[in-house]
Amino acid sequence: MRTAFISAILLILLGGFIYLASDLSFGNPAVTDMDDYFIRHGQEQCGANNIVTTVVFDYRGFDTLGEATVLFTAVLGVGIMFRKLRKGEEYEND
Amino acid sequence: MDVAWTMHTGFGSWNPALWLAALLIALVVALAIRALGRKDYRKNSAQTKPFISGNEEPAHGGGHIPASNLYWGFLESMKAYYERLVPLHTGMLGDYLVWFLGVLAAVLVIGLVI
Amino acid sequence: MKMTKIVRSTADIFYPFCLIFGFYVVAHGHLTPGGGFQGGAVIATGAALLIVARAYEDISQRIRKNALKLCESIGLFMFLAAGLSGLFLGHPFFANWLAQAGSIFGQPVAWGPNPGDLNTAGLLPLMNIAVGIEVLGGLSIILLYMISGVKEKE
Amino acid sequence: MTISSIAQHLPALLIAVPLLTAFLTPLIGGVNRTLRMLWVALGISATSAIGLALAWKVFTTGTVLYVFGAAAVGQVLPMDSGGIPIRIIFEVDAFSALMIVIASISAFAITMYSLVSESECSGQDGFYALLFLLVVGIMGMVATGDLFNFFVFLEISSLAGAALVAYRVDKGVAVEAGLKYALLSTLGALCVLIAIGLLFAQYNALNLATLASRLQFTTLDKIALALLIVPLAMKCGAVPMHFWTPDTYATAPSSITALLVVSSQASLYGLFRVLFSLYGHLVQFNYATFGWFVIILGVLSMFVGVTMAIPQKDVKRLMAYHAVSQTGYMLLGVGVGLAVLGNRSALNAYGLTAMAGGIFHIINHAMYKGLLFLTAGAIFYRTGTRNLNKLGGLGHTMPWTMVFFMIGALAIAGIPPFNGFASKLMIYESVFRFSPFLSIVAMVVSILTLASFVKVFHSIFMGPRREEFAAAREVPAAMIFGMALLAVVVMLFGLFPQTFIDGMITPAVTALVDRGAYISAILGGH
Amino acid sequence: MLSKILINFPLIAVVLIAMMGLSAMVFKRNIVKILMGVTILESAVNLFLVATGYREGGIAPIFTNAPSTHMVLPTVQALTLTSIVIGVATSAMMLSFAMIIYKKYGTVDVRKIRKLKG
Repeated sequence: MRTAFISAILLILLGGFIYLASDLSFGNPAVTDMDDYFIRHGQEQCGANNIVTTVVFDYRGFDTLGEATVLFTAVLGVGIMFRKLRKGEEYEND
Repeated sequence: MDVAWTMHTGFGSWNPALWLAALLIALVVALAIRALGRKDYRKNSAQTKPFISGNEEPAHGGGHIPASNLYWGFLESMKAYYERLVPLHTGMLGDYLVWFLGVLAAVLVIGLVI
Repeated sequence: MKMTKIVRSTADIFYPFCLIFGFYVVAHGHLTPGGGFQGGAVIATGAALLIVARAYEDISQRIRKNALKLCESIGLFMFLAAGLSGLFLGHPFFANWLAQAGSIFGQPVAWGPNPGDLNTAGLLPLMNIAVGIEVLGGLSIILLYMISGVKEKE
Repeated sequence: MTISSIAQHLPALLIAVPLLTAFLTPLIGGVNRTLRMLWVALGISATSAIGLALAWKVFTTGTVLYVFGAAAVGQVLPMDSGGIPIRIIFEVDAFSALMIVIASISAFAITMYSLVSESECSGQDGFYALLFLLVVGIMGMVATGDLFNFFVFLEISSLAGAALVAYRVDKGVAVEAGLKYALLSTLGALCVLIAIGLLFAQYNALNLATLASRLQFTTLDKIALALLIVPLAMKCGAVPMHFWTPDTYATAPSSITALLVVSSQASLYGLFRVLFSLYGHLVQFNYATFGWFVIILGVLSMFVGVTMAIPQKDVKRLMAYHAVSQTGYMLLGVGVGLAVLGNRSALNAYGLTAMAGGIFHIINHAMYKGLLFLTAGAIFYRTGTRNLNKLGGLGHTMPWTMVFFMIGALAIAGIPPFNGFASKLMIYESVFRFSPFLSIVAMVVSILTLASFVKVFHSIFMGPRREEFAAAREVPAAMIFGMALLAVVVMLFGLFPQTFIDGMITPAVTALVDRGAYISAILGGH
Repeated sequence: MLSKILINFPLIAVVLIAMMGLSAMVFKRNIVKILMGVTILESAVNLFLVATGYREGGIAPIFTNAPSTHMVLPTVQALTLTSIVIGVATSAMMLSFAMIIYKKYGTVDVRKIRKLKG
């Protein structure tokens, strides 16, 4: 019963994904004005040959700050997971 | 009345100040009625003992009902509902994911069909 | 548990090359494929190499957690400071005010293919280095934490 | 930096200051703990001050734009870009400012509270750093005008929240809740990312206003809409995707639970932003369908939440189910507004009032539910248990906590003159015009809420003194301060509702409904 | 339709990988396998993001000794970089959660990790 239910859900999602994959046209994006701007002006504005680095650190540098913050968050999370717990710090959930 | 005190919901209006005033008046009336009472009773005599229709007063603190006994009647009357609802909350991770994906699939169908 | 001598000596030989390649990827992030994250990941791979090759005890002596924590916080702080530095000069947050300035990393570049010059791109190399420091610290310390958790379970 | 330049860079500082505090907390905490407490207090004070100043600026001078890394702060459209924004832009309009006010007040009170309440636990450097990262995530989610940036901040808040939920390991139970929260958040964030990829592949833009102006509502856009609204509805704890909510809220430290409420409301903000600013006012957009979708989610959340709350024995789990049920009110109010969005007369007749009620309920709920969770934390801090059957008789020893709990309980039950009543009254009266049945359900839910809080109050504070809690005293002053701040806000919103509605709520509703203004703020006249 | 599928082959691969990840998440009972499913789904999403930016015959958007200036879209590559790092961080934290749960409960079976329910 449960398996049939889950399979139905997955089939619906599969149908949606298949439609998604067949409706998009791979190889020729519809609109490219923003990226054309990056390719045309990124090198002059930032002086970097690598346009991806230009986008990552200059045009969308704020996202990169958030991304580094996510890594920092994960490190802190792992750190407090493996810390040494004091006696009686843990609450016995009943 | 000052606009800061009156809230207009577009259909009626609600004024906390009036409500507080009503509370205050009720309090004053209650105190007045209490002041009318007699003062000439004797302390710690039979007049001040609680009268529970002749029964003994229960032991101090015996009257505290634990939480799970409160609303026993409500839970009993809605037993059928709770017997269906509570088992849905299996703490299983897979079920959480299935519910999420199920709602996603339902919304996909609704959004694409309608 | 300890690996055999072959594995350990091979790891010791490859470790510096991992570091050098990682630093190369970080430093040339604005010219060639790569950048701070990729280079930092490569450097952390060197640390992972040591961790799988040796026992946890002598790793924990050779690589100290506090140093890596310091690396991470300092790298992030440098990144944020590079972003904030524009504010004090009247530019917005994350403004690349060093590019085309003629000063350090400020060589102007014309549009079109060119052999590439390290002394360009303003704040980008600095941000790459900062992120590289942060990522090498972060990924290696995650590995160290996990293996320490495994050890103390036994 | 002069005052004027600070005022100019407020949106950037709103993110940069808590980030800086979080990055340096592990280093400073290594020095000694008094210094760390001072540093944390300083950081949260600065963050809240910046947030309130930014909100004040928005409410007085209108939408604030901030372009990251442009030649000038206000240079939204570069000269040579052909009229498209190419950088990340913060677009803080009245609705965002409202959420920023909520986050600032709650974060300040909660941090002051947690300075004492978590003082016995180990690993506090990580705790405070993660607390600030959660604040960063919330602020960024509500302030950004860029879809991918929204995703990044969503991930920050999810990860920081999950780590904080698991902070007290509690023999693995808290970690179990944290794993559930992290896994569901990751799945939802991946769905959001697929939607972002779909929209980018068609319109080559990530800015919300640009996307909204280019949207054609093709079938792919419908799929993207589904992939956007379902994860955000899950993150704000709507039935039937609410299962993570009680687990997470019950096991997290109480101060964190109060902040998780705000973060789930930030995803509620994202849901409304997508539905109104991104997809609303499209010709082909089927308002009734999605409006009823939101309404049904809301009604289900209200009823299932409150009925599941009544039999609970864990006080924080009970309050968590009430959080689900209160989220239903917001969904109901705004859903009614969405359902009649196409019909101007009905919108002006009752739709706007319903939306105002729902949005007013967001800030009210953040305040009183935060207050209730803080009181629960105070009780746990003194007695060491959350089991309602074991508690009792604390009214004798913890009078201030009892008073604050009473304020919060009366507010959440919608008893005048507290703030819950004001927003619920608006929701009842306007929803009744839309469909009387929904309004009656809302009133019944409110009655059941009052009933279950009467039970909680009776079992915690009433009754004679218990000898096992003879040592329980009133909590320290910092925790009292944190609770008192929220209680004062609850009283203020209850006593002067119209002032706040005129000042904050109506502009927020206007900003949410007026999609053209949101677009033209970025792209100029359209 | 068939030619469309042949043209969109990377997207079809995205669909297959995503379904693999989803079915692993909902059918497996082992937490580590569920986390594997999440990681597979993440890689599918990353592939999808990169595939949306491909231009017919375009080269990598790097000007160093570039043969031409007909380049693929750089933005999606930046987004993919961000999402890869986010995925690494997420899976690292969830795996450490799984380790702690195994240490405390002694099992990784989701049917036994349900102390929070009702």
